[in-house]
Amino acid sequence: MKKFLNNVDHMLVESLSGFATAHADLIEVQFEPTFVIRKQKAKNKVAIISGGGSGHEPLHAGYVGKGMLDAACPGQVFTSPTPDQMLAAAEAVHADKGVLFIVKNYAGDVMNFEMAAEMLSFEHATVYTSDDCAVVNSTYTTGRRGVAGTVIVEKCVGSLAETGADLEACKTLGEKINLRTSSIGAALTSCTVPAAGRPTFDISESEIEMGVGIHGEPGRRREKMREADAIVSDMVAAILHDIEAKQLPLNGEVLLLVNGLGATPLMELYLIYNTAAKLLKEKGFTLARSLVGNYITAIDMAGASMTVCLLDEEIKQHWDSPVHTAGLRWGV
Amino acid sequence: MKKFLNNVDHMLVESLSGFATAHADLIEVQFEPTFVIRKQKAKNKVAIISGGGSGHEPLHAGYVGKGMLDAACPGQVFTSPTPDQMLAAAEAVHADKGVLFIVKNYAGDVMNFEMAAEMLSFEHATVYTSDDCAVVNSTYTTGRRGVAGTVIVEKCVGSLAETGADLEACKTLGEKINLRTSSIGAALTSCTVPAAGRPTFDISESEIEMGVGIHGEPGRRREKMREADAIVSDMVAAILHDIEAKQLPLNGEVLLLVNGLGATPLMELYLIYNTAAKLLKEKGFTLARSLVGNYITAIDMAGASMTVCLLDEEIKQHWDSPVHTAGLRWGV
Amino acid sequence: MNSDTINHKAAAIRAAILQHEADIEGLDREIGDGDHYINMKRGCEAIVGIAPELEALSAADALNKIGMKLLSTIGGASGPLFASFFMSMGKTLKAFDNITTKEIALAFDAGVQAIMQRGKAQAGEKTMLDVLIPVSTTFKQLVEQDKSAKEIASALKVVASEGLDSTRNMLATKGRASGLGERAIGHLDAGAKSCQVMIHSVCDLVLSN
Amino acid sequence: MNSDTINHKAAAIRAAILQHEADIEGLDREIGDGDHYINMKRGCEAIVGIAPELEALSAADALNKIGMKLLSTIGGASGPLFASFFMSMGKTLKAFDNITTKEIALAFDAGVQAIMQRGKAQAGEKTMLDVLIPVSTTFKQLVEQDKSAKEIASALKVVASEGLDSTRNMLATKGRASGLGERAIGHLDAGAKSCQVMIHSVCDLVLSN
Ligand SMILES: Nc1ncnc2c1ncn2[C@@H]1O[C@H](COP(=O)(O)OP(=O)(O)O)[C@@H](O)[C@H]1O
Ligand SMILES: Nc1ncnc2c1ncn2[C@@H]1O[C@H](COP(=O)(O)OP(=O)(O)O)[C@@H](O)[C@H]1O
Ligand SMILES: [Mg+2]
Ligand SMILES: [Mg+2]
Ligand SMILES: [Mg+2]
Ligand SMILES: [Mg+2]
Repeated sequence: MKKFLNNVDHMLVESLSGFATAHADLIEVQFEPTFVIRKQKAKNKVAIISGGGSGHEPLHAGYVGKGMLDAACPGQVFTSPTPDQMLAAAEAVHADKGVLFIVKNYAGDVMNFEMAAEMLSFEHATVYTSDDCAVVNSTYTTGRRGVAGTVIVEKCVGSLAETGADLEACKTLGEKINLRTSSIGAALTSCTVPAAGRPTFDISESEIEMGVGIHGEPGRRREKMREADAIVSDMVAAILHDIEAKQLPLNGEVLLLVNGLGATPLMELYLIYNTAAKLLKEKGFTLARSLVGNYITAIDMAGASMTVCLLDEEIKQHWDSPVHTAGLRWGV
Repeated sequence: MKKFLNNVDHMLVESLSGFATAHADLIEVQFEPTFVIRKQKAKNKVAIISGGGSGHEPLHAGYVGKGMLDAACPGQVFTSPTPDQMLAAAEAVHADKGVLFIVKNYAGDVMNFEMAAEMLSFEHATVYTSDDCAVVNSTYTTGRRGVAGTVIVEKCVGSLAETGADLEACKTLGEKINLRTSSIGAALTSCTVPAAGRPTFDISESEIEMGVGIHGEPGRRREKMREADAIVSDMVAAILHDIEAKQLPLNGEVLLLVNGLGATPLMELYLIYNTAAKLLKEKGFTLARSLVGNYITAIDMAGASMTVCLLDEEIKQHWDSPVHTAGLRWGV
Repeated sequence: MNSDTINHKAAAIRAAILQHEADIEGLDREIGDGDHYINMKRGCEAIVGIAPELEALSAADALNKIGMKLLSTIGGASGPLFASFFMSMGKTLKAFDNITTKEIALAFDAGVQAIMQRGKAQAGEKTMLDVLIPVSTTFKQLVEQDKSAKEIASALKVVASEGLDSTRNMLATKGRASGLGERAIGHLDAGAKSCQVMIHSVCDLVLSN
Repeated sequence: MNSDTINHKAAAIRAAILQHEADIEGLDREIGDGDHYINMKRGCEAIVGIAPELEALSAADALNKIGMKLLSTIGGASGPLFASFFMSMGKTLKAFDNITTKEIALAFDAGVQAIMQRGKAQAGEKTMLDVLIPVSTTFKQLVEQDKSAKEIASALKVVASEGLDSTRNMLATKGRASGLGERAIGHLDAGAKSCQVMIHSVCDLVLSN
């Protein structure tokens, strides 16, 4: 393992301190417990709080700011944060209209946020994101994982909250977007968790992991490495299949997010985007919005995920509204 | 080599096509010859054109748009573009106030832009960027290389041009910023040029390349891998030494850019930023502006570069002004 | 049981977890996300770190405090689960004046129930519960049968190991590995391994007395 | 010389470059950026691709056309340099009605001068010029001495190889390797290698006639 690193145990604090200094105009970082809040506390709105294991930067701390999150709770690398972080963050940012937690659907995140919610004295609700269609939803599993769709949920729910909408409305929008969003990931290499010091999985030059999550968990299948178009076509097919299974329309305007998992050059992401956009157009979709880059990563994994969100006027409006965070910025 | 790739020969076209689709609201891509221009041609301003080998994305195509470049000419991977590209781009974007080329100081880029300039019928000038202080400037070398400082030059000169300033003024600002900017890079791994199919250099788990450029050229020195603080401290020292050598002030406001070379997680970049910011503050500088992320890459290299630009009111104003490109966006 | 013996056990557990780093870390890498060992280690260090505070407390309060400390230290899936276990154990023991092996068995069972509730999981889902549920069942039975502490410790070690082994051929239907389908088969569960290691270390303490 | 023999030579050069892929590519990886082989290949393919167009032209015009084609095809440092070489050769030959080995030597020399001007470089800077300058000098001398084409070809092959070898112990003061300082010593220059390969392939054509 080769990383810019002093001591694994201090990595998170050092990195968050750098984040705090670099974006001192925008956010504030607190330690013990650890959470990130906007520099300017918002007033009279639902407080939107997310969090999860670190290693997915810019998610979530990079999305704290006007138009998106009020607070983020970063856990240890790939380990969900602890309830005291959520409680302290909620205490710091609640603004008399309740607290909405946005939680990626992983056992750890779910349970820690649940325990925080049970201890919380403010009105609160939770949106669980579960856009990863690599994992089949069934009563026999913990259910689908939350991956890159989370960024879209955070952006749009953050926008709605900014209008003064109530807790129920924010939750409803979050759940609608989650339902209308499907993602799938493919990894060319494993990531290396700093504390572990070596790659989470071994993979040869001629293999890929299809349906991989964002923690270096093995994917659904180990497949033969193929040319990009073949991989992309399988990814698009999985997403279309998911949209169909959810009985949602296979046409209309979509947001296509091609997300890098950490070590994939932008040139490859745009190449993936190119093929995916063509296939979606052929199918009858309109590419109304796009996002290409590293928005939710798996440390240093070479790989990419693809996310399709079926837009409607409400989602589009909240996607387009001004946002000013370290990781997403427009209109300000 | 494992990449999202169909055919090495088509990679650039496929990737640029994806870029064109994803940012159709912002830019237009032309082929044969290849160049990228703004969707809305600017009027009555100096046309700012840059270009260089591909593999550094988002540079340069990612910086085409309002407030920055009028056009970018992407060459093959790590190979400077050819003069016909610059001529066609100039033809497409010139707006009666002349053309300014912003060129990173590499033999290939210099000669190709020079030949284009010789053939150009419009008024023109060229700013060469040479911020890499790893290479000692001497009459016996081609001189310092242009690296991440180029982003700052493109941003600020682009902003000045937007005000209607003339060619001379744009060139003067570009040269001032270049003089006031110092960069240095460190690589943990090599990059892999797709056409070559294997890493440009071999490097062990216990080594780093110090003073590396953005093309996988070997750096100035092969060094022992050390903890991040030791590496960062050497990088800051090299930059301070350069500022001193240029007889510029070792205090005042600076912009600190910590740039990822392609495969380095944001978490590590912020950790580097944290230490660099501390050291610069101790030295007496004020961290007035910051940028942390992948802004000029070396394909899939794990590594980072650090850039310090000594600000003044003019540079600050042009750094802060609105910009709307695929790679940098604020104020719009 | 008092807080002294609790600290003693915590130190033993910590040593045992550190000793099994490779196993525990490796298992979570195979079908999880590779952080379970470091999570366990962080939890153990935190508990050993509050030993002086725990000394001042009753066994019930000490266990509750351990649970709360784990809750704010471990994170991940295992954090709330182990936290729930100890908080529930503490709460159960609080009702008793005199704590004998029988009360401990009852509290252990309450802890396991708390894990099941928090994680909405059963036996057979390839989790720590596949060690904890059979251990708890046997524990209660042997106490009913008035077995000696050493007899119980010996027996529980066997049951814990069997429980761990049983996870090998299970499909995972809870936790991170549940995304893997058939691919999880053939691997032991990391959380089950930690539980087996912890139970063995505590039983070994009893056996060496 | 006519455009037919030019196409013949271009095909031979292309074959020779492809044959030396490993060497050329490896050298630019060692102290450059690894693209020199692919640049050369792209240039060669482009020239072979316009063979039909070249056929219709005089030798002088064909060489000029080759230069222009290379200019818009290769890019990098070598693109404008090889382009300048051929355009300058074409321009020089344009002045002559009858093209013999003597005129070719003159044109070659003009081409080398054009490279020196474009790249602001001299001999001894670890570039392609360390092959081209001595080859040009010897070429002119041997023509003065009225040597036969075969004698000249044999001699130039030797000079080209010596020129290439001479780059090994040079510091690079031009091109990408100039950032490397002492580290460039011990490596041959990639552009010098391409030139040696191209000169050998053309000389071999002459020798096999
Ligand atoms: N719902 C659940 N019920 C019981 N145990 C669970 C549940 N989910 C996960 N586990 C246990 O937690 C272990 C993983 O813990 P850990 O690696 O620390 O957290 P994470 O899975 O969040 O990375 C699994 O090996 C399993 O034994
Ligand atoms: N100024 C120069 N004068 C002569 N030859 C040069 C000069 N700069 C570079 N070269 C030659 O060009 C070669 C590199 O070409 P190439 O790899 O195609 O371009 P780049 O260096 O832009 O990647 C070098 O090996 C050297 O021989
Ligand atoms: Mg985890
Ligand atoms: Mg090059
Ligand atoms: Mg885990
Ligand atoms: Mg090269």
